[in-house]
Amino acid sequence: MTSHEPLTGPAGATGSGTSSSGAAGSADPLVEVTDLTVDFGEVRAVDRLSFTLEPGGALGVVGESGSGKSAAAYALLGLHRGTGARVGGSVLVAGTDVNAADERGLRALRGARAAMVFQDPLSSLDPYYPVGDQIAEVYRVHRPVNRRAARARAVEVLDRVGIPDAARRSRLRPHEFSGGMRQRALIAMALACEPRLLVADEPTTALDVTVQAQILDLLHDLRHETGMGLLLVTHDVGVAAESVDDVLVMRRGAEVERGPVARVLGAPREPYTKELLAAVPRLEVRRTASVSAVEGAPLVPAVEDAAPLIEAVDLRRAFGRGSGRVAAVDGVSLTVRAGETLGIVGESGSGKTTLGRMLVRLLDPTSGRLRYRGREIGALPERELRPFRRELQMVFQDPVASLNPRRSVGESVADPLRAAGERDEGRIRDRVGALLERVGLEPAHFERYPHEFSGGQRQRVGIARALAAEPKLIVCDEPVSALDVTTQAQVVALLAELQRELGIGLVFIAHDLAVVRQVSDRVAVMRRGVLVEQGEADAVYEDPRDPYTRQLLAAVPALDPGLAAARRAARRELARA
Amino acid sequence: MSEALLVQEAGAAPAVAPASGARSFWRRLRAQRAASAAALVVLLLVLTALAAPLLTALAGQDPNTYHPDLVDSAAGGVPIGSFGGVSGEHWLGVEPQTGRDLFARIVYGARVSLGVALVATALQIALGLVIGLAAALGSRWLDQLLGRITDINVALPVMVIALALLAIVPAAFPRPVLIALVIGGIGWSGMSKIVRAQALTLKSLDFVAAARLSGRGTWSVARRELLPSLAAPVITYAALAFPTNIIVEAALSFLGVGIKPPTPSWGQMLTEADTWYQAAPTYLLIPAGLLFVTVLALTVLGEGVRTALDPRAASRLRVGTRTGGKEESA
Amino acid sequence: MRQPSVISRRVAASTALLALVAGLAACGPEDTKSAAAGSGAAGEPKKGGTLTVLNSNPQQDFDPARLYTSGGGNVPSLVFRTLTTRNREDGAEGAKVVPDLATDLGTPSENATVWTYTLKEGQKYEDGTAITSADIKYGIERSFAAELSGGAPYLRDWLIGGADYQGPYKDEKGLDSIETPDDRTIVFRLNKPEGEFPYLATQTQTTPVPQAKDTGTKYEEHPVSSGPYKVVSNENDGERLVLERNPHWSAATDEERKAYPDRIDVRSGLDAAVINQRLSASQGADAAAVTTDTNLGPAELAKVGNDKKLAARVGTGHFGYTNYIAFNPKVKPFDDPKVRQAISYAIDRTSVVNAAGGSSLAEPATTFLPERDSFGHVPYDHFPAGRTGDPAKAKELLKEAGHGKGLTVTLTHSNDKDFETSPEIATAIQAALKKAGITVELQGLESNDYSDTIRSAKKEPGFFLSHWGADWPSGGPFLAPIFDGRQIVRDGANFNSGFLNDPEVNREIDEINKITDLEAAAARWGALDKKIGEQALTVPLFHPVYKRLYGEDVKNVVISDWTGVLDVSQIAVK
Amino acid sequence: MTGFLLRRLGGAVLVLLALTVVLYAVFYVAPGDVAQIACGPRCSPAQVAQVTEQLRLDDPVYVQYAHFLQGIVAGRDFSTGTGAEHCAMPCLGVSYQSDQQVTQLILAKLPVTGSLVIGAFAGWLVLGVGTGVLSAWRRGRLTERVLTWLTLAGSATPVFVIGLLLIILFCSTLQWLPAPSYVPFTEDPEQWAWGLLLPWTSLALIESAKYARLTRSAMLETLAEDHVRTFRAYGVGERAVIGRHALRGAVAPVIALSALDFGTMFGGAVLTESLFGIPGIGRELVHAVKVVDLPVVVGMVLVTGFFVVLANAVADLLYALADRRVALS
Repeated sequence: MTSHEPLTGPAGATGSGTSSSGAAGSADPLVEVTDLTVDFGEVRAVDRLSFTLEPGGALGVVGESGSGKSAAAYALLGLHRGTGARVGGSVLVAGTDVNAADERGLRALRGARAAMVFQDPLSSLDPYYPVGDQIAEVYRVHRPVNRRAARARAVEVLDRVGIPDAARRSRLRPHEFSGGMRQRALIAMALACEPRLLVADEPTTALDVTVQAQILDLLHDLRHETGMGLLLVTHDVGVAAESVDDVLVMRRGAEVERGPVARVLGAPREPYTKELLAAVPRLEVRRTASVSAVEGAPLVPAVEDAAPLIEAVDLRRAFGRGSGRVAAVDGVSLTVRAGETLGIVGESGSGKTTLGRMLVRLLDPTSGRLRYRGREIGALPERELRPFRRELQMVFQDPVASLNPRRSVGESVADPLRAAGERDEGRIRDRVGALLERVGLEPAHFERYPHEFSGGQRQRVGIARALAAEPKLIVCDEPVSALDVTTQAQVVALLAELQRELGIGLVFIAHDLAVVRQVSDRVAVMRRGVLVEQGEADAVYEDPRDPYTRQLLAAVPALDPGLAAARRAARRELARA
Repeated sequence: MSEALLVQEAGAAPAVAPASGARSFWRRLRAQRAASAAALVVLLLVLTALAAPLLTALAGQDPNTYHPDLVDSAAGGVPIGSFGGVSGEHWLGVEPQTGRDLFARIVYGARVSLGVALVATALQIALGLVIGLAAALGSRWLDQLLGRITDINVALPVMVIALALLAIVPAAFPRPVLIALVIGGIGWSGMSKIVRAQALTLKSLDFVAAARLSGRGTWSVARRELLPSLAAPVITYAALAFPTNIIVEAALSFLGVGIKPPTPSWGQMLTEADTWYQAAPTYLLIPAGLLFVTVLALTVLGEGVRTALDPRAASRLRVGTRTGGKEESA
Repeated sequence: MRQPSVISRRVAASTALLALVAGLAACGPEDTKSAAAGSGAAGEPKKGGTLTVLNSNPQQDFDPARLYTSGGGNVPSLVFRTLTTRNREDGAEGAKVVPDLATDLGTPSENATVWTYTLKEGQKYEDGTAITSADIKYGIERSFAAELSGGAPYLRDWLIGGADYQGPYKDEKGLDSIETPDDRTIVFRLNKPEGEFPYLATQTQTTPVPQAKDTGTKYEEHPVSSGPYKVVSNENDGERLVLERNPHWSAATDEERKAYPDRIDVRSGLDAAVINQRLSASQGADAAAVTTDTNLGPAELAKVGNDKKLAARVGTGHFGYTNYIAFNPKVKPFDDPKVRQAISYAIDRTSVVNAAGGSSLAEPATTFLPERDSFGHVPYDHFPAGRTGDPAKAKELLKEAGHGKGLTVTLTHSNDKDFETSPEIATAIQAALKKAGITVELQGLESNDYSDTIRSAKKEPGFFLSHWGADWPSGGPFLAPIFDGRQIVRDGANFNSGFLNDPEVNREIDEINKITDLEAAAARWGALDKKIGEQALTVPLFHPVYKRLYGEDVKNVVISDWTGVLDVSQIAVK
Repeated sequence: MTGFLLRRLGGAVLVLLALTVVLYAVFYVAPGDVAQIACGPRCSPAQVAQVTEQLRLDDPVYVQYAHFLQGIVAGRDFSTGTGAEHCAMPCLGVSYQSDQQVTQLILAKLPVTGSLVIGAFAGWLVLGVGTGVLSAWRRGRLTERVLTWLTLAGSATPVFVIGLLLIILFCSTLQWLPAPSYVPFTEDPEQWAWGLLLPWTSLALIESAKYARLTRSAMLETLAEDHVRTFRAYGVGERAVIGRHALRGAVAPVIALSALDFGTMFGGAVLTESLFGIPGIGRELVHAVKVVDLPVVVGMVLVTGFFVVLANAVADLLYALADRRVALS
C-alpha cells in the first residue's frame, strides 16, 4: 500500500539560519552544498541549505512533505535544469560544480559519478524495454563498450543486487518484476558505473514494509561493500535511523537540525525535531500510553460484553471471470462491538480494503454472511439496505478523491442530513457547523471547496461527513496513510476521541503496524485474503503467533539506531529460518 | 478530426479537476492569445449569421433573386466582369448561371452551416450523455447492450447511412433540421464512450462511494456527483465536435444529400462551385476559404476551451522533477 | 430502361427516359453541318489504331435484350447489328432509318399490321456461323424474359400476344406473332397498324442471338457479335470493354459502319470532369479518344470558349429531347386551365436556360416536340412569355381564375444535381413565378422517389419537372406515351401525366400510325403537337444541346440529328 | 490471446448481423420501387410483377433476409434464365441492377480503394509521425509553433477543399500533373502512381494532422513520465531520450489509430473517391444507395463494417501488443 504525502504547499520559506559546518573531514568532501536555494516561481522550495558529505558517508535528509528535501536532492544532479526552477548557491558533487557545469559536464556526472534511485520503481523504468537493456544503455553512455559487454555488466549488477537468475530476468520488462525487484533493478542501474555517490529519493516509500526492510538492508550492505557515499531522502524517520550516519532535518526548505543520527533522534535539540519524533507512532508503545500521550485524558475501556455490532462469517469476495478469477477476500470471519476498535493490518494486496468496503456494503460479498445488529445485510438489495446505509459509514484513504471537488465541503457533509429528509436549511447549517467544529474546523468553512484545505483538514471533513449520518460503525480505510506524521497523529487522536465520546464501533484498516497499535483494542492481521491472526492488540504485538506477523513486526524500522541494528539481525534470522 | 481523436483528446480531460467557476474558466481562456482571436472570429461569424437579413438588406440584395443579365449565357453562364462579377452592388460577385448575389448567399449560408452544426452537436451531447450514463450506471446487461449498439454506430458508414436516411424521409421535413438530426443521431458514440468511461472512473472514486453511504439513490448520486464532473470533458468534446460537424454538413452537401437549394449552405455552394474553379475561381475560393477559417477558428477555440478547462494540460507537459510531493498520483 | 449510373456528381446524368447510357445522341450543330465528310482532324481516314472511349457509366448491360437505345446505341452498335439502323450521316440526313441486316426497311402489308423483312445474304457471327432469321426471333423473344428486362416497351405493346408473353425461358413455344418461314425471312404480326415499325427495328432487341450460345443473364459478359467488332474482354461488369475486329464481319453487307480502328478500348467509371480534362489535354492514348456519354458542363464550356484550338475539338449536336413542366389537372388549382396558362406566361426561359447551362447547352422551347424536321416540328408559342416571362399577363389570368391575391403552389423536382429536373431549374422557376405573385414551394425528391412519385397515377403531384427523349426521331414515341389516353397506366409507371384522354387526339394518333410514309407521318405529328399544346398540360422549357470534346487525332466526326453525338462507328484515328 | 480474439470475433459477428438487420429495415421503408427500377421505367405492371417474382421481392422481408443469411453461410443459386449460377459462400447476393454477384463486385472494387488507402496511409503515417516527432523535439521553439499551426490548419480543412485546391494548383494552374484518374496497378504502375498522387496527398495531408497531434502529445506525455527523468538523471542524451524512449511511448496509440483508420477508410473514403473520380467502394456504395440496390448496399456495408470491426479488434490487439503495460490491468 502506497503512502501518500499530501499536497500541503509550504507557506513561503523563512530562513531559519544555515547549518553549522558538516562533519569534519580531511579529504575533499564528496558533496559540498553551500547556500543552495531552489525556487519554483514564487515558491522557495529550498532555502539557503548548506551541508557536506564525506566520501563513504551517509546522510539522511528527513522532512515532511513540502520541506524541500527532494528538491535539494535533485539539485545534486542538476535535475532542475530546463524545468523553469531557479537554482542558486553552489553544489559541488565529486568535483563537478553542478550549477556551473555545461550539458556535457553534467551528463558525465550523472550516472557515472553520482547516481540516483527514485521513489517509484515502476514508473522510473521504461515500460517498453527489458530491464537489462535499460541498464546496458546507461552503462554504454559512460563506458566505451559494445552492446554485449554492456549487457554482461547489466546482468552482473542485477546479480549483485540480489536478483535471482539475473541473466534470464534481465530480459524481462519492468512490469514483469515485483515491486521489490524493480527497486533492486533501479539500484543495479545506479551501481552499473560504480558511482561515488548514491542519491536515494524515498527509495522505499512505495514498498511494503517487509520489502522496504530488504531494500534498506541491501543499501546498507552495498555501502559497506563499495564505499560509496549515500544521500538518503525520506519522510520516514525510522528509515533514516536504519540507514545513515548523519541526519539532516528539514522544514520549509531550510535546515532545522543536523547531526549524527543517534544524537538527533535520541536527543533532539530543536522543538520541531522533538515534535516530529513525538508524532512518530511507535510499534513498541501500548495503546494506553500513546493515546494519553497525545490527549492526556483517561481511556474509557472498550465495552467487552456489548452485543456484536457487525458480524462477518466466512465472508468472501472474488473478482474477475474464468481462470482469472481471484478471491480478494477469502473466508474472513470477524466481529466488532460498539465502542470497540478493531485494527486490520496487512500489506498491499492483502484484501483489507475489499474487506472494509464489504463491511459497509459498498461491495457485495460473493458469499458468506454479514450481520448488522443481528440482521443479515450481506445480500440485501440497495433499496432495502437504505435504512442501514447511514449507520455504516466509512472514512477513506485519499482525502483528495473522497470529497467532490465541485461541491463545497458543507454540502458534502450535509449530504447524509438531506438524505435523511432534513429540509430546513438553517438546521442543516447549524448541524454541519457543529460537526465541522467538532472535528477541529470552523463552521465558516461550510462554503469552502476541498482544494482550499490541507490533507489533514480534508480528512477531518471526511470524518465530519461520516459523523453527520450518526453512524454506529465507521470503517476507516487507511485514514492517515496519506498524511504527514504530525497530522497523522492528530487525526488518529481525533478518531479515538470521537469513538470514546460516541461509543461507536471502529474498524481501522492500515498497513502501518505502529499506527494500528495506537488505536486498536483488537488487531487482525490479513494476508492474501485471509486473517492469519486475530486477537487483543497487545497480545498480537508482543507475542505474535503467526510467522507472518512476526516477519511484519521485524520489518518495521525502528527509531533507535541500536534497536534498528537489532531488528536487522532479527530479520536475517527470520530469513535464514 | 476523427472521432477517435476527439475521444482521445476530450477524454484526456481530468475526471476530477479542482472546482473552477465560470469566471476562472474565462480568465484562463482569455489568457490564450490564439483562442481569444479565434473567439473573436467565431463571434463575428455568429453575429454575421444572426444579422444575415440585416446585412443583405444593407447590401440591397437577397440570396434568391436571379440576375440573368449578369452572366454570359453563351459561355455556360460565367459571371460577366472580373473576380466573378464583383461590383458596388455585388460585393463578392455573383453566382455563375443564376447571377444570384454571392455575398447574400454566403451570409445566409453561415446561418445554415453554424445552425446545423450547433443542433447536431447538442444532439450528440444529449444522446451521448444519456447513453453513456445509462451504460455506466445501469446494469451489466444494459451496459453490454448499449456497448453493442455503440459498436454498430461506429461500424456504420456515416455517409451511406446519411444518404439512405435523407432519401427516405419525406421531402416536406425541413432539410436543415433533418441534417442536424442525422449528424447528431449518427455521431453520438464518441460522446457516449467518453461519458461512460468518465462516469465509470468517477463511480469508482471515494466521494461517490461516500455519497452512496449517505443513503442517496443512484440517480440522485449521478445527478449531484457525476454530472458536474462530466462538464469538463463534455464541454471539451462539444467544442471540438462542433467544427467537425460543420465539416460533416459541408461534406453531405458536397455529396449532394445535404441542404437543398435554394437554401444556401457553404458545402452546397462548394459542390456547385466544384466545376467552376477555372472559369470562376472566386466562386469556389470564397466558400472554401470561409469554411476553412470557420473550422480553424472553432478548432482553435475548442483547444483553448480544453486548455482552460484542464489547467493541468499545460503543466502536464512540464518536464523534470515533481516538486510538490506525490500530488499526481491522486 | 435501366437506371444508368448516377455515380458522378458532375455528370449530367441521365435518368433520362432514354438510355443515354447506350449512347444516345447528339448531333452535329446545324451550322457545322458539312454535307458529306465529317469534321475532326484533317486528312483521309485510314484503317488501324486503337480508339479509346472514355465514359462515365460502365456498359453494365451489354445484352441486346436489356439495352434501351435510340437507334441501336453507340458502342453496342459496334457489336450488334440490327434489322434496320440509323443513317450514319451528319445532321438531318442522319435522322433517317436505313436497312442493316435486312435488305430494306421492311415490307408492310395488311394495313401496316404485318411487316416482313428479308436478311442480306452471307452475314455471319464472330464464330463464322450464319445469321438466321430464327436467331432474330429468339433475340426478340428473350427480351420478354423478366431476367432480361430493360428494353423499350414497343415490342411488348405492338406484337400480338406480346403483353402476356414471358420469354423463352418460361415459354419455349415462343411468340407466334413472329414467323420465320425460312432462314432469311422474318415476319412480324402486330395488333394494330404501326407505320414506324422500321424505326423500332433499329433497337438492339432485333439483334440475332444464337439460342445455343444464350447464357441468360451471363450473356452480356460475352455477347456473340454480328457487327464489325467482337468483345475480347469485359472487366468488372462493363467497366472496361475491349473490342477487336470481328473477322467474319464483311463491309460488303454493312454500309453504315466504317470500322476504321483495329481496336476499341472502352474505359468507364470515370468522373465527367476527368473525361473532359483528359480529352482537352489529349495526351498519349487520349489523343485518339472520344466519349459516348459525357457532355461538356457549363463551367467547362466557359473554359473551352477561351481556347480556339479546343473549341475546334467540340462536337455539337441535338438529340430529340424536351424538358418541361408537367401539370396534373386532377390536382387543384391546376385543374383550371387559366392557372396552367398563367404559369406558362410567367416562365422566365432565360433563367431556366442559364440554370441548364446557358444558351450554348440549352435552347428555349415553346413546343413539346423537339425542333427537328424528322419530328415534323411545327413552331408555335401559344402562351408567349418572351425572353424572361410575362408576369403581367400571368397575373391577369390568375385574377380571372380567382387567385387575384396570389397563389401558393408546390413544385416537385428531383434532387439529382445537374440533371434536367434539378433543383437549379426549380429555383429558377420559383424566382420567375414570384414576379407573377405565385409563391412556389419546392419539394425535392431523391431520384428513385422522384420517378416513383411522378409516374404513379395515385401519387402524381400537381406541378412538377419532367422531360422526355426520343426513342427514335419521330413524333410517335414522343407524343403517344404522354398524350395517348389509352396509355394511362393506373397501377404502374404512367407517363401520361396530364391524364389526357381526348378521343380526337387518340383517333389522330391511330390515324398517323397507319401511315407508312414516314415524312408524311412527321407532318401530322407536328400538327398534333401544336393542337395538344393549346391545352397547356405542359410548359416546354428547353431542348438540350450536346457538346462533347474529342481527342486531337480523331477523324471523321459524324454527328447525326438522331443521336446528337459523334458516332463511334465512323471515327478513324489514323 | 485466443480467448480475446474469439470474444472479439463473436462480438463482431453480432454487430455485423445487427447492422444488416438495420439496413434491411431502413431500405425496406425507403421509397422507390426496386422492381420497377430493375425492370426499367417503361415496364408494364405485368412485367414489374414478373421481375418482382424473379428477384423474390414478393417474399416477406424476413424471408428475404433469411435467404441472404443462407447465402452467407451456405451459398445460393441464382437463375440466369437459361440455367443457374452458383454464388459460393459467403454469398452476399446478386445485384438487382446489374445481375453481378456482390462478392465479385466488391472484389473488383477492393484493389481500387485499396490503392487509394494504402498509398495515403503510408503518406499520412510518415508525414504525421515525422511532424509529431519534430514538434515534440523542438517543443517551445519556432519550429513547433509553425508545425502546430500547420497541423491545426490540416485538421480544420475538409478533404474536398484540400483536394480541390490541389487540383486547381497542380492540374490547372501549374499543369504539372494530369487530371487524377485511376489506372489499375497491373496495367501501368507508373500511371497508377501518377493518377493517385493527388488523392494520396490530399488524404495524407488531412489525416497526417491527426497523427502529428497524436504523436506529439503522446511523446510529450512520455517525456513527462518518470522513466524519462531516470534516463536524463543517468546522463543519457536528449536525442536518445527522444528517439528511443519518448517515441516508443507514442508507438502504441499511433499503431492503434492507424489500424482503426485503415479499416474505416475502406468504406469511408467516399468523399475522396467522389472528388477525384476514383471508382472505389465508397463511390459504388453511394451509387447503390441511390438506386436502392439492396444486395449491393448490404454487401458493401457488411464488408466495410467488417473492416471497421476488424480494425477495432486489430487496433486493440496491436495496442495490447505494443503496450505491454496493458497486460497488467
